[in-house]
Amino acid sequence: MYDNLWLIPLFPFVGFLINGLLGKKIRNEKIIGAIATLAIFSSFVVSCHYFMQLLDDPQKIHQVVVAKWITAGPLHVNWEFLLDPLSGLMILNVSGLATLITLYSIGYMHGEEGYARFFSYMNLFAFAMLMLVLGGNALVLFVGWEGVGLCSYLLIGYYYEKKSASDAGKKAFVVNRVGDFGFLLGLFTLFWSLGQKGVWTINFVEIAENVHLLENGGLVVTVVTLCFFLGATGKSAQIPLYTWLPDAMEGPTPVSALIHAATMVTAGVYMIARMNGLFAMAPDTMMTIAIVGAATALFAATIGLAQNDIKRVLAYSTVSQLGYMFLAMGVGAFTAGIFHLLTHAFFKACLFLGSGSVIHGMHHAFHHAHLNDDPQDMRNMGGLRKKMPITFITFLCSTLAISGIPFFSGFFSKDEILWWSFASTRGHWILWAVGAFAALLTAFYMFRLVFMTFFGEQKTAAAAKDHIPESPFVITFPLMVLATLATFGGLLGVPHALGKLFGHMPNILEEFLAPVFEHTQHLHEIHAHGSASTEYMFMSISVAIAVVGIGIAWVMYCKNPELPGRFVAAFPKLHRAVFNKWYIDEFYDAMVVNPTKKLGTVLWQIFDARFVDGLVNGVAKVVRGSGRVLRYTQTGYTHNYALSMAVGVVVIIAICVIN
Amino acid sequence: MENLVQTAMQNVNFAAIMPSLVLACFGMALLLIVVFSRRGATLHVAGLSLLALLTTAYVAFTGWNNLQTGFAGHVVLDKFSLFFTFIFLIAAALTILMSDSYLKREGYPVGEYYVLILFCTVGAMVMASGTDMMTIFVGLEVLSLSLYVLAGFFRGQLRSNEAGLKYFLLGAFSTGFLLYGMALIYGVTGTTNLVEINQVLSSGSAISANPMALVGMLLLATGFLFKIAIAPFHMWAPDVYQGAPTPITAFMSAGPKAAAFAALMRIFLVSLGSLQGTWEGALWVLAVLTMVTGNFIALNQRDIKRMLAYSSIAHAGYALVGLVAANEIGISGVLYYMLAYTFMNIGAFAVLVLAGKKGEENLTLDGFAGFGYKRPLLGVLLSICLFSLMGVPPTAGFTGKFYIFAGALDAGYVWLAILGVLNSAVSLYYYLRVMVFMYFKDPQEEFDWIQLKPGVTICVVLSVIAVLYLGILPGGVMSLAKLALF
Amino acid sequence: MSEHLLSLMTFFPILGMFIVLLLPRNAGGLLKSVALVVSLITFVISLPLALDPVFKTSAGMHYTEFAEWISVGKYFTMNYSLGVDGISLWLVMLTTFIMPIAILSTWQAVTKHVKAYMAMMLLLETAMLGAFVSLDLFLFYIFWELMLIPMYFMIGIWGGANRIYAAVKFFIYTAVGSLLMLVAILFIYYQAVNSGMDISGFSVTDFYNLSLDPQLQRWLFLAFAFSFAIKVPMFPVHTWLPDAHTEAPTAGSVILAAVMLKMGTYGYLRFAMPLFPEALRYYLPYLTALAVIGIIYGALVAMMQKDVKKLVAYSSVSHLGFVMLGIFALNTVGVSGAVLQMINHGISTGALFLIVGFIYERRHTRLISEFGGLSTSMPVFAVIFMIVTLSSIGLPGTNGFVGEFMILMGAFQGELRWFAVLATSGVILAAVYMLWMFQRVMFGKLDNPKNRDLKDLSLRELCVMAPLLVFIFWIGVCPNTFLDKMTPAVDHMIEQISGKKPIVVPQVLPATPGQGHAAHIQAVEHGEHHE
Amino acid sequence: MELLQLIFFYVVALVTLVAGIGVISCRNPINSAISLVMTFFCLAVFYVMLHAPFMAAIQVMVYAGAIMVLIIFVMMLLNQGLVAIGKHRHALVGAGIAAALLVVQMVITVTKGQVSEPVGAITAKVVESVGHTQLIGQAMFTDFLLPFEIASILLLVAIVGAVVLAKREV
Amino acid sequence: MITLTHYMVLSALLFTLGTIGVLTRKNAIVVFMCVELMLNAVNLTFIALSSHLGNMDGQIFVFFIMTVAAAEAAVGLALMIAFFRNRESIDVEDFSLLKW
Repeated sequence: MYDNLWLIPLFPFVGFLINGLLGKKIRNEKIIGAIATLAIFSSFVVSCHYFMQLLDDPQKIHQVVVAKWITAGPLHVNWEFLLDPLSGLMILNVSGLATLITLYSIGYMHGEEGYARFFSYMNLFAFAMLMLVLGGNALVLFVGWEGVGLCSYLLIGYYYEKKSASDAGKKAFVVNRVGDFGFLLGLFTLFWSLGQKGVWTINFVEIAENVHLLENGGLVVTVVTLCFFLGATGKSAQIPLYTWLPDAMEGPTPVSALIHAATMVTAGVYMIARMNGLFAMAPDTMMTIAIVGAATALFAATIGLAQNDIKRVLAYSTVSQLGYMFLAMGVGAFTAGIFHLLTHAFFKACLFLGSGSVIHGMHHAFHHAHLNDDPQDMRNMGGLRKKMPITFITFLCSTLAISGIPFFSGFFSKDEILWWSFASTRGHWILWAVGAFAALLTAFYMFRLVFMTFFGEQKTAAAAKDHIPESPFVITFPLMVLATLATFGGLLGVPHALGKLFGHMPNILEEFLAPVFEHTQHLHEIHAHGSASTEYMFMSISVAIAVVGIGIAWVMYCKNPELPGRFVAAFPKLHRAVFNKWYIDEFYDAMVVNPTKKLGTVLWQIFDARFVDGLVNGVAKVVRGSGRVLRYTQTGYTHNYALSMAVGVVVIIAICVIN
Repeated sequence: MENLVQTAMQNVNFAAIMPSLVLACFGMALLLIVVFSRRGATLHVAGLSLLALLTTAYVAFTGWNNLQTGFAGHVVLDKFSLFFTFIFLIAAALTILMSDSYLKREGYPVGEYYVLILFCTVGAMVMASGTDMMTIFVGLEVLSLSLYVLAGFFRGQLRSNEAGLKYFLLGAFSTGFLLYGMALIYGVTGTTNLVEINQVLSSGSAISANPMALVGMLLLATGFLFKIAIAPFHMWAPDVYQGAPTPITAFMSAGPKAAAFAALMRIFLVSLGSLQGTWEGALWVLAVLTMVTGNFIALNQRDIKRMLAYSSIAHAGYALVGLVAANEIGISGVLYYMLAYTFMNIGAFAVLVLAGKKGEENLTLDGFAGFGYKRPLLGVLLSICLFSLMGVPPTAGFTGKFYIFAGALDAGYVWLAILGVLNSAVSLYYYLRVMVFMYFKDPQEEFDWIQLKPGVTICVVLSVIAVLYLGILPGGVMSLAKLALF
Repeated sequence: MSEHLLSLMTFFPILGMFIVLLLPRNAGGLLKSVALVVSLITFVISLPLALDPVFKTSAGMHYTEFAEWISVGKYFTMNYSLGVDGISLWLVMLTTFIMPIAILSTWQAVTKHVKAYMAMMLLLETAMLGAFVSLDLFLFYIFWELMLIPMYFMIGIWGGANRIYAAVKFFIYTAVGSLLMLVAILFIYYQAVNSGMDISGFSVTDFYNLSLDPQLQRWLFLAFAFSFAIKVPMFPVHTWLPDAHTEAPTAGSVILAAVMLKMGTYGYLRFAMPLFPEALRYYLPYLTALAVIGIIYGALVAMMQKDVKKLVAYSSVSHLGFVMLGIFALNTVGVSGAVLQMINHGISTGALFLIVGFIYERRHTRLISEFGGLSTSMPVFAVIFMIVTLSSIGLPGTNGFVGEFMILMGAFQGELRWFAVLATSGVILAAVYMLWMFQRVMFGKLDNPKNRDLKDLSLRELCVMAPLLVFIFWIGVCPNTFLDKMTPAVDHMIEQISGKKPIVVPQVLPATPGQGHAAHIQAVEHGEHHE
Repeated sequence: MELLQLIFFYVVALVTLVAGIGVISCRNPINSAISLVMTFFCLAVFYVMLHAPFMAAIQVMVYAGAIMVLIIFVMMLLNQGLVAIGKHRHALVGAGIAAALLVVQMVITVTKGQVSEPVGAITAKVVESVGHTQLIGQAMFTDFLLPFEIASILLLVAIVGAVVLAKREV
Repeated sequence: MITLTHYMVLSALLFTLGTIGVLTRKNAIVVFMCVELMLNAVNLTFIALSSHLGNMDGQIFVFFIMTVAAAEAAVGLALMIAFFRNRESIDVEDFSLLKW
C-alpha cells in the first residue's frame, strides 16, 4: 500500500540531478525553474496521496524497507521509511512549502549567476529533508540530517565569491557538526544500551517498543537524550549552538525561508518528537530542554530588538520561535510543539518571502539608481505599504500570526505552548513567565519591523525612491498562499478550551498525532491547578501581552520615531551589547575557535616539527655526529692504529680474565 | 733412514691438498710464462689464471663428497673448507675479471699481479683447510704477504705505497700477537694440532680457568680478527682499502676476510669449543662494536671506496654475529653470508672500477651525481649491489642477514640481533646516499670515459645475477652451507 | 587458471615491467600505454576475486597456492604460500583498482624518465599485491620491504623540492620498524620450532596456534606493532608521512595513501593482533589512546597547514587513526568498519591527492594562499572536489560516512567507550579543516590573475576521477556489497584475536523491498481524548 | 752448578733486556739495529741452554746474518738520519700505559698459567744422544711436511713481491 | 735452577718491549725491527716450551717463524723502498695521506 513511499524523496533528487548535471546546458531559466518546481511538486502530490491514504487507514504506523544498507554483526541498517501521522504531516509541510518557495525563487533568482545551481541545490535540499522526515531509523534520518546541513552549507555559500557568505556556510556546517557529534554519541549510547538488553536496533519503531527496557529516568537514558538534544540544538539553532543561524542570512532569501525558517531548523524538534518515548523517560533532559528552549526564546528575542537588517530580525525571531517549540517539547507538549512547528513554518516562510519581496524591490530600485545602499537595511525603507500592497498585506497577516493575535495561527499554537508550560506536570510558572515575556518582545520587534518597513516616511535614497515595484506574480502568489495558511492554519489545533466555545470544534491535530505520542500521553496530564478557567485567563494574558507589545512598537516607531534614539542614548552599553548579539560570537571565537587554531599551530610547529621530528632527526643527528667523532679516531697514523690494537688486546684480556 | 721416508710418505695424501696444489702449480707455471712474456701483455695471463681457477674449482668440486685428511693431521679437505675454497675461487676469479682493463688504465700491466692473486688464494685455501696451527699460520702468511704486495702494487702511487706499508706494519704487529697466542696455547696443551688441542682442553675442567689458555686464545683471536677487520683491530682497513688498487680492495674484503673467518671458526669451534663461555661474550661485544664503528663512520664518508671500506667493517660485524651464535644455523649462516657478501661487494667495486678515471679521483659521492641517468645499466647494477649490501629483499644481502640473525635468535641472542638490525638501519643512510647522488642529482659529467670492457662487465653482471639468485632462490646454496659444517 | 590466479595477478605487473624496460627510452606515450594496459589487465585478472561469492559464506583462505620455496632442513623453511580471505580481498581489489588510475594520472605530470617511472609503478604493484596475499611471514616480509624501493625512487626522482630528505626519511623510518619486525618474525619461528610444533615454514596460520608466554608476547607484539604503526602511521611515528606525501609525485602520493598505508593496518589485523592476543589485551588501552590522539592530533595539525598536500597528508593521519580505532574495537562492526574505511580512505584520499595534483599541474604551487575562487574558473573541478571533500568529511551517502560510523559505533560497543567519545569529536574537526581548505581554495574572489585562465578538467582527468566518484557513492549507499564478503573473515579474525565469538544478530523481519511492512505496534485506537 | 747457571741466565737476560731497550730507545736506527743483533745473539745463547743448538745456529745465521744484514743494508740505502722517538706526547703516554698493562698481564699469565706436563719423549738426553738437527729434520719431514712445503710458496711470494715492488720499471 | 717460568717471563718482557717499540717509534724500519723483537720473544717462548714439553713442535714452529720473518723482511723492505722513492721518507707519521 505504501510501497512507493520512496517516490517522495526520489522526485526532487531527480530534479537535482537534471539541474545539477545539465543545468549549464539548459541555460533557459524558465525551464530550469519549471523542472525544479515540478520535481518538488510531484513529490507534494505523492505526499498528499499517501497522506490521504493514511488518514483513512486505521493503522497509522507503516514501515517500508527499500533495501539493506549496512549489515555487520548486530548492526542492521536498512534504507527504510516510516510513515506515521508525524512524518505524514512533515512531508506535506516540507514538500508543500518547498514547492511554493521554489516557485517563488523562479522570480526572485531571476538573472542570478548559477541559476541552475541554485535550483539543483533547492531540490537536493528537499530530497534530504524528505529523507529526514521519512527516515525509518536513526541512520536514514541522519542521512537527511546531514544532507540538509550540506545543502544549507551550499546555499548559504551560494554567493561563494563573497567571503562572508562562504564563511557563514562553513560556520553553519561546522556548528551543525558539533550537534551531529552529539547525535552520533546519543545514537551509539542508545544502540549499546539497548544492545545490553538484547535488542540491537536503531529503528524508531523498535526503539519505541523497547525503550521500556531502559531504566526510567536513569543515567543512560538521560545521557542518550542529552546527546540527542545536543544534536537538536545544533540543527535547530538553540543555545548554545544558535550562532550560525543569523549568519546564515547570507544566503538568498528563499533559502532563508525554506531552510532557515520553515523546514531544516525544525528538524531538531521533529527528531525529539520522533523519539518522544525515549525523551519522556528522562525528566532531567526534559527539564533541560524546556529551560534551554525558554532561554533561547527570550535571549534571541532580546537580540532581535536591536537589529536593523530585515532578515536578521527574522532570523533571531526564528531562533526565538524555535525556542518555543523546544519549550513545548521540554514540558511534554509534543503536539503543541509540532503544531507550532507547522504554524511557524507558514508564517515565518511568509515573512521571509515577504522580506525577500521587499529586498527584491529595494534591490531593483538601488540597482536602477546605481546606488550601493544595503537593500536589506530597514533604515533605508519605510512607507512601502503603498508601493507593495500585496507584500504588505501578506506580511502583516503573518506578523499578526507570530505576535499571537487571536485567531491567527500563531495565537493558537503559541498559546498552547505557553499554557502547557504552565499547566503540564513538567511545567512551571517561571517557564511560562519567560515565554510570555518573550512573546511581548516578539510582538514588539515584529511590529517594529513592520512599522519601519511599511509605515512612516520613505527613507529610501531619493534616486531610488520611485523605482520600487511590486513583485511579479510568481513571487506574490506564494506569499498569498502562505499568508492564507498563516492566518487560518491555527484551526488545525484549536485548544479544547476554545474548541468547546465554538461548539465542540475538535483539536484535529492532537487526535491525528495521538498514535505517535501514545506512549507519552501521560505527560499531558494537567497538574492540580490547571483548569479551563485558568486556561482562559492565561489566554487573555497572552492577548494582552501581544497588544501591549504592538502598542509599544507603534509608540516608538510610528508615533514618536525619535524615541528609539533617546533610548539608545540612555542605555548605550545595553544597546551596544544587544546590537552586537551579546558578544556571543566574539566569546566563542575567544574561547573555542582561536584556542583551537592556536593549538593546531602549536602542535604542528612545535610538537610535530620540533619535538617528534626533532626527536627523529635528533637521533639521526646523534648517530651521524657520533660517526663524525668516531671518524677522527682514524687518524691515519700507523702507531695510533697499533695503539688501538694493543689497547684492544689489553682491555679484552682484562675483561675476560677478570670474569 | 728408510723407515723415515716411509713414515713421511705415509703421511702424504695429495688428495687432501689437491685444489691448492693444482692452483699453486698453475701459479708457478704462470710465473714462468710471465717471465717470458712481452712486457705489458697481461691478457693471456689473466685468461690463464681464470683457467687455473676453473680447473681448481673443478678439482675442488670432485672432492665435495670425499672427505680427505692427510699430512699427519695438518690438513683436511672437508665440505667446510671446500665451501670456503669456492668463495676464494669466486672472489679471485671476479677480481681477475675486473683487473685487466684496470691495470692497463692505471699503467701497471704486470703479470705477477695475477700470480700473486693465485698464491694469495692458495694461502686462503690452506688456511681454510688447515687443521694445525702451524699450517694455518703459514697459510695466513702466504695470504698476507701476497696482499701486502698487492696492496702496495702501484708502486709509483703514494696512496698505494702507503696502503701497502701500513698494512704490512700492522699486519706484522698482529702476527706477533697471533704467534704469542699460539705459543701460549701450545704451552697449555702441548700440541699445535687443532683436534688434539680440543682433546686436551675439554678433558680437564681446570683448564678453562687457566689464564694462559684464555690469554692465548684471545691473542690468537686478535690475529684473525685483525684480518677480518673487527674493531678495535679494524683501523688499518679503511686506509688500506682506500689506497689499494680497487680490484684488490674488492678481493681483500671478500676472499682473505672469508679465509680468516674460516680459520677463526675452525680454531674456535674445533679447538676452543670448551672455552665458548669466554669467547662468546668477548665476541658479542666486539661484534656490536664493529657494526657500530663501521656503520657510524661510514655515514660521513664522501669517498665511495672508503665508504665501502667502512661498510665492509660493518659487514664483518654482522658475520661475527653468526659466529657468536655458534650454533649450526649461525655457522652455516656465516658461510652463506661470506659468499653473498663476496658477490655483492665485488659487484659494487667492479662498478667503481668501471666508473673511475685514471687515478680514481672521481670516485666520490659528488663524482657520481647523475650517474644513473648517464649510465642507466651500470646505475641499476650498482643499485642492486647496494640494496643487497643494505639487506633489502630480494637480494643476497637480505637472505644472508636473515640467515645470520636467525642463528643469533635461535641461540637466544635477541639483543645482538636487535642491535644488528638497528645497525643495518643506520647503514641504509649511507648506501642510500650513493643512490641519492646517482639518481636524485643532476649529472655534472657525461661519464663518457667509461668503456664497458668485457672482463669487468662480465664481472658485474655475474655478481648481480648471483646476488639476485641468492636473494630469490637461496635454498640450494643455503643447504650447501648447511652441509658444509664440519 | 584459477588455482594460479593470485600468482598471475601478483606477478603480471612484473612482466609488464620487463616489457616496459625493453621499450625504447623515448617512447613516452607507448610506455605509458603499456603500463596502463598492464595495470588494467591486472585489474581484470583480479576481478574474479571480487565476484566470487565464496567469501560471503566462508572465512577461510581461498585461491590458496602453496609451493616449497626455501627449505634448509629444520633451520628454516619458507614456502611460497598465497591466499586471500574476505579482508585481504578488498585490499587486493583496491590495489589493482587504484593502480590504473594512478598511472593514468601521471600522463602529463611525468615528463622525465618516463620509462623508469612506469617500471617503478609496476614493480610497486607487484610488491603491494604480494604483501596482501602472502600467507608466509617470510614471503610477506620480502614483499613488504620490496615496496620501499620503488617508492623511494619515486619520491626521490620525481618528487618536489625537498625530495631527497623526504625519500631518505621515508626509507629509513619504515625500514627501522620492519627490521625489528624481522627479528620478531624469526624469534617466533624458533619459538615454534623449539616448542616442537609442526609448522610448515613461516606460515602465519600455523603461528596463530602458537601459544607464547605472555611476557614474551608483549615484546614480540611491540616489534610488530611498532613496525606497522610506522607504516600506518600512528601518532607519534607519523612524521615521515607529511614529508613523503608532500614531496612525492601525484601518483606516488596516491599509491602511498591509498594502498601503502593500508599495509600497516592490514598488518595489525592479519599479523600483530591474532599472533599475540594476550599482548594485545595488555596494550589495547595504550594503542587505542594513540589512535584517538592520532585522530585529533592529525586533524588539528591539518587545520593549520598552508600547503594543500600537507593538509591532506595530515588528514590521513587522522583518518588512519579512525581505522586503527575500529580495529581495536574488536567487534564485527568496528573491524569491518575499519576494513571498509581502509578502502574508503584509499578512494577518498587517493582522489584528494589526484585533485591536488591537478591544481599543482596547472599552477605549480600547492600553497593554499595562492588559490581562491577556483570555482569560477573550474566549475566541474569544483563539483568533483566538493564531492571528494564531503566523502573525506564523512557525509552520509558517501563512503566515508559508512566507514566512520561503523568504526565509531564499533568502538563504542567495545570496552574503551570513552575513547570513542573523544574520537567522535574528530568528526567535527574533519569538517573544520577540510571545509576551510575548500573554502580558501575554491571560494572567494578570483583575485589572483594567475588563476584566471585555469583550464577545467580534461577528459583524461575526468576519466581518472570518475571511477573513484562511482565508488564514493557505491560504498556510501550500498556498502553491503563489500561488507557481505568481509564479514565472515572479520568474525573469524575477531574470534581468533579475542577468543570470543563476536555477537551476530540475525536480522528480524527484513521485509522484502517494496512490501509495506507493518510494524509490530498495533495501530492505536482513537479513543476519546481526555480533557 | 745450578746457581752458576742461574747467575748466567740472569746476566744474559739482563743483557737481552738492555739490548731490547736499546732497540726501542736508540735515536739512531743503526744503533737500534746493532742492539737488535745483540738481542738475537743472547737469544741464541738461551736456545743452547734449552738444548736446541740447531735453533741457536739458525737464529744467528738467519736473523743476525740474513735479516739484519738486509735491514741494515736498506737502512744505508735509504740513508736515514736521526729520528726522534715520537712527537706526540699523548701517544707516548698511551703507549706507555698500554705496554705497562700488557706486561703485567703477560707476566701474570705466564706465572699463574698452568703449562701442560711434558707430553713428548724428547728430553735433553734424547737430544744429546740423537742429535738436535736430526730430530728437527725428522719432525720437519714427517709430521710437518705440509707447512714446510707451503713455506716454499711463501718464500716464492716474498721474492716475487720484492721484485715487483722494488724494481724501478715495469 | 732455571725454570720454564724464567724464560716465559723474560720472553713476556721482550714481547712487551717490542710492542712499546712498535707503538712509539716513527721510523718504519725501526718499527719493523721491533716487530722482529716481538717475534723473537715468541720464539723464545716456543723453544722454552718445546724443551719443557719434550716435543719438537715448538721448535719447528720457530723454524717457520724465522722463515716468515725473513720473507716479511724482504717484502716489507721492498715496500719501504717503494714508499721512500715517492715520499723521500719512511717516517710512519708521513703515512698520512689516507685517513678519516
